[in-house]
Amino acid sequence: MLINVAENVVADALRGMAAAHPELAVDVENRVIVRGDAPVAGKVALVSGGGSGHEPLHGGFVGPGMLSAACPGEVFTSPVPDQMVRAAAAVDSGAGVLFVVKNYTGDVLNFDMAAELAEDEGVQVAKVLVNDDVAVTDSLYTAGRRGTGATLFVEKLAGAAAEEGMPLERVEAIARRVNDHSRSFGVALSACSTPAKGSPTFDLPAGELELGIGIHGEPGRERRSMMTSGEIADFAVHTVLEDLKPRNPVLVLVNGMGATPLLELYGFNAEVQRVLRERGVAVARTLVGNYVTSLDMAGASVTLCQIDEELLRLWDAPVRTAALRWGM
Amino acid sequence: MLINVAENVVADALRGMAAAHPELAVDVENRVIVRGDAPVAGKVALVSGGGSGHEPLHGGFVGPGMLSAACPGEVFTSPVPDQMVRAAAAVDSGAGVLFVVKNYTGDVLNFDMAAELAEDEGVQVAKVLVNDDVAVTDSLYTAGRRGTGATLFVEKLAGAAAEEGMPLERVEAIARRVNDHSRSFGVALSACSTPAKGSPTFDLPAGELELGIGIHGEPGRERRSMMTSGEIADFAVHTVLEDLKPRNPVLVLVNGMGATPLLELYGFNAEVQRVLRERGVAVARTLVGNYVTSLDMAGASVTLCQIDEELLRLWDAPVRTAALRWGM
Amino acid sequence: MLDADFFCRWLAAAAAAVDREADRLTELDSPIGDADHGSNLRRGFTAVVALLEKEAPDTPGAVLTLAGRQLISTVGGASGPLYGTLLRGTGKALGQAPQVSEAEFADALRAGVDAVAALGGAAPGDKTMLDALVPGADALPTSFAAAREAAHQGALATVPLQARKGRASYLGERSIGHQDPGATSSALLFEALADTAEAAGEALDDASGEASGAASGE
Amino acid sequence: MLDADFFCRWLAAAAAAVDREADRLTELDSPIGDADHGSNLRRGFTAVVALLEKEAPDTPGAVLTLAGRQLISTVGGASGPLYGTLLRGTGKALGQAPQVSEAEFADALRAGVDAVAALGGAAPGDKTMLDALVPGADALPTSFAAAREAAHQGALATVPLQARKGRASYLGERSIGHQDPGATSSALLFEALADTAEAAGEALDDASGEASGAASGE
Ligand SMILES: Nc1ncnc2c1ncn2[C@@H]1O[C@H](COP(=O)(O)OP(=O)(O)O)[C@@H](O)[C@H]1O
Ligand SMILES: Nc1ncnc2c1ncn2[C@@H]1O[C@H](COP(=O)(O)OP(=O)(O)O)[C@@H](O)[C@H]1O
Ligand SMILES: [Mg+2]
Ligand SMILES: [Mg+2]
Ligand SMILES: [Mg+2]
Ligand SMILES: [Mg+2]
Repeated sequence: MLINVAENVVADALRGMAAAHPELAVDVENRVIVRGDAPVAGKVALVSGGGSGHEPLHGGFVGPGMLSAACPGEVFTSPVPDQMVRAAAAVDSGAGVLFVVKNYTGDVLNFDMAAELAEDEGVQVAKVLVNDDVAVTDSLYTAGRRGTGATLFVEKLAGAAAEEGMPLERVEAIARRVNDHSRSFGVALSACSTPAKGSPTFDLPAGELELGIGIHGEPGRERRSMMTSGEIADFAVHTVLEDLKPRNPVLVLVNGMGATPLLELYGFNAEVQRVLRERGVAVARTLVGNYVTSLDMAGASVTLCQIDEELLRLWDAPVRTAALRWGM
Repeated sequence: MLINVAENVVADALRGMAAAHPELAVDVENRVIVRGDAPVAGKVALVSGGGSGHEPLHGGFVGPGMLSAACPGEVFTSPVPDQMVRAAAAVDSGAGVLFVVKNYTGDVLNFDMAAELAEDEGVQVAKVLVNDDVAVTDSLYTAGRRGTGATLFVEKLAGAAAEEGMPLERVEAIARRVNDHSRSFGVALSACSTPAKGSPTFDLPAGELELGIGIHGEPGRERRSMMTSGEIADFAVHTVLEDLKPRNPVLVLVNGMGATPLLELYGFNAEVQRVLRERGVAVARTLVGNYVTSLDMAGASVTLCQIDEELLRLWDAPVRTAALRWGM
Repeated sequence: MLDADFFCRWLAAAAAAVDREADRLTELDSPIGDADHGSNLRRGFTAVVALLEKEAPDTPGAVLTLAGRQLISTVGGASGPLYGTLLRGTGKALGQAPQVSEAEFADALRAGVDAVAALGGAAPGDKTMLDALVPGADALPTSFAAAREAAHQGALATVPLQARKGRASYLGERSIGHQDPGATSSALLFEALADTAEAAGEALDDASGEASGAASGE
Repeated sequence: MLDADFFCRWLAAAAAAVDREADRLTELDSPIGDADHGSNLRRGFTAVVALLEKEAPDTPGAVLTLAGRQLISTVGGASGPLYGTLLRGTGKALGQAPQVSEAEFADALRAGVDAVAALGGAAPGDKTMLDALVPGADALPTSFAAAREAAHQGALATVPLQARKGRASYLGERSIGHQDPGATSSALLFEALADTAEAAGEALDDASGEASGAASGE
């Protein structure tokens, strides 16, 4: 691993991010990444965060048109409430703060505590839970669906809504609508290695793959022998479409888990588009890349988000972050 | 690997790229990626290309402010002259075409043949060779320094010059100046697997690394036992600075080889910046990411480019491509 | 009676145990989790000990409340708020008494465990830390040693369970056959507690009845 | 005398050999290259055979020139232009004669090999395809079998060499101890040539002196 010591990977990364992005205000000690011009007067602020190891999520999405601040926890460990409280204080202009929380026990508990504390300090806080992962089928007997690829959609679209000047309730409603209309499914072709463990988190022989993985290097629901890119696309898209029955066009995110070469990811996208065509689903926009990752895991996920005119406008709206950038 | 069959990976990727990027004209059959509005009247065109497996290089750099067209070869195999000839014909507005060629025997031979053929068809062609890799020390008894990370700088800066309307000689001179003032050094923490071979191209046990690698999954000049991110930064930056003695500020590219998590890459950047500070080298701009890759290889390279006022202006100039985008 | 110092020594012992077992906890968190439980708790308990060395409150309740707040501020993940709530809930229940009896402590710990269940929404049998915390707390009125043993057995008993809370639940039936890392670390806390009490008891015996920090045999 | 059909059969035999040995060629290209030589040549020679089946030119020169152009258009990498130049150079030197003698072919092949050396700037001893091409071409005036053997020995002799051209040169001394993939494929071409000639000779013997496509013993 390209690291110094496992204990310092997050701090080291934040120092490197600060050096590469003078437009961001990076508080290395307190682990908060804030857009440089925050607070923006009158604008609702978006704060997200979660364990590190999913980069560019969330820090790479801080900037005009997307997040106001991000709170990186230790690798695969949700941040502590102090970080979110500090971030909220730094970005709140008085218009309120939306916490974008991926649905993991740790994230939920820590953001909940942070929301209470921030409200004690007079910040108006709303929360939206992202839980798009259809691989978690039985939400009664589990911690519920995980937040994965849809997080990018929620952060982009709600971020654009906030940038347009919408009030907190509307930004929150848009975030919720995006989440409600988004579903994901992921596969792993290899496990990943956390700095703390130093070796793969589980054993996945070449020639086998895990279906229905999350983004924390955990095994999926099921192991199979290797499938082609086309077969994986069939499986993933069908599984998503069993749950999401889009009547409108969709946004497509073909996301790499970190170590999937773009060459393969684009090839996989060709298959995903084929399946969508076969199923009669119209595609409005497609984004391909390693955006919501699991360290050096090989694999991919597909996220579909059924959109409407407003959401399409918000998607096309300008965004200027380290990892997602267009229109300005 | 997330593929269908090894023979089709390039065609599959091009289909996927076409689907994700309607602003590009992707000729899947003839393997040429052209910016959608080409030819641009009066503008010098830039054409590059090389083996696939280095994505986003070069296809991800096609668009306003950078390349006019890219020609992807098979994985790690330079494209054939027919592709470059076709690309040149598609993008030439009469102002001439600059071929950006990485210094590998295959690329040089194929682009040379293409230049002859294109000139036969009445296109004015200039060529610039990128050879920035200081790991190749003995250019008398080798094929000469390889073209690696500096390719991104050459394509961005010469692309911006062409976009500004400079004539072919000046665009060519800028490309040459960028290359002359750029040096790179890379390390591998793992080998990569080509689709054709299906397994790692060489054996690199965990706990060892290769110093002085190129971008084709080849071993480096030397194997060592694992070093920390800080030690690697020391080694890489010192080696580059032995060769490049910048008096002006530099552009820094901290580049991942494909499977290096952004978390690690940003941490590595912190160390690179430390070494530059210790050596008194001023940094004008820093770019961190997986840009000039070697499939799923883990590792990183450092490229420095000594700039001047004109080059800094060209770096900051707007660019709109799949992988590099700012100012528009 | 148990005084503030006893609880500081317990937390120091817990930190040492977590430090010693961190790799095993992370290892247990690999097949059914995300391979961070050991480093999470090590970070948190190290910070707790550092804080208590700097400012040791003088009541048992304040020691546990401060330690819980520190866990919340330094651990993150699921276990940070949960263990933080365990200590805070216990500490709050102890109130401001300068010394507490073992029975008072057992009642308070029960309140802390209830707070964990309320926060995380889990029940015994869900393959979580509660599978060690609840039997441990149940046995504490008997003796520290009985609590240690009960928590230990509770942790072992998570192996055949299918997880219904936390990350392991995503695995469905594949979570069966692995010991829950959180239940394992909870058992470590009870072990550290019993060890601390026994050491205090021995110190007491050695000193033939000196008064300070006594803990055992009441 | 060798006619167009003989050269088509040679190229078909070469394509079959390359196909058979593709994995080995790629394997040789792994430690000192980029693991593509076998698939490169397979792609190229498959395309050559397909083209020749569609439009078989009727002179030896035209067959080789067309095949060389097809290699250039389909292989890429270093070996595409180099092998393309080998065949084109040889084909051009053969001119437009409908049949050529073995001696004429040997001279033409020498011209093709020279063109490869001129294009790539390599010399024998640099650990490239020239290390098999040059001895093979040198021995061709003796016999097809001698050329096969010389090229084969030339390829084997690349093992102890340090590469000075192509990708392997980047490795410096670490290139020593590996057989050059390009020299190995060049030896395959000579092997296919000798096999084709021998098969033609046998066909000749079997048919006791029929005229068409004869190749051996002149
Ligand atoms: N809802 C819950 N209630 C009680 N304990 C839980 C709950 N969710 C998770 N846990 C415990 O937390 C442990 C995992 O802690 P840790 O690995 O530090 O956090 P994370 O799962 O966020 O990585 C699990 O082994 C389990 O015992
Ligand atoms: N300059 C050169 N002259 C002659 N042969 C060369 C030269 N450079 C490379 N070669 C040959 O090409 C072979 C590699 O071919 P191939 O793997 O298809 O291309 P690439 O190196 O572009 O991947 C080498 O083994 C060597 O024999
Ligand atoms: Mg965790
Ligand atoms: Mg090659
Ligand atoms: Mg965990
Ligand atoms: Mg090769």
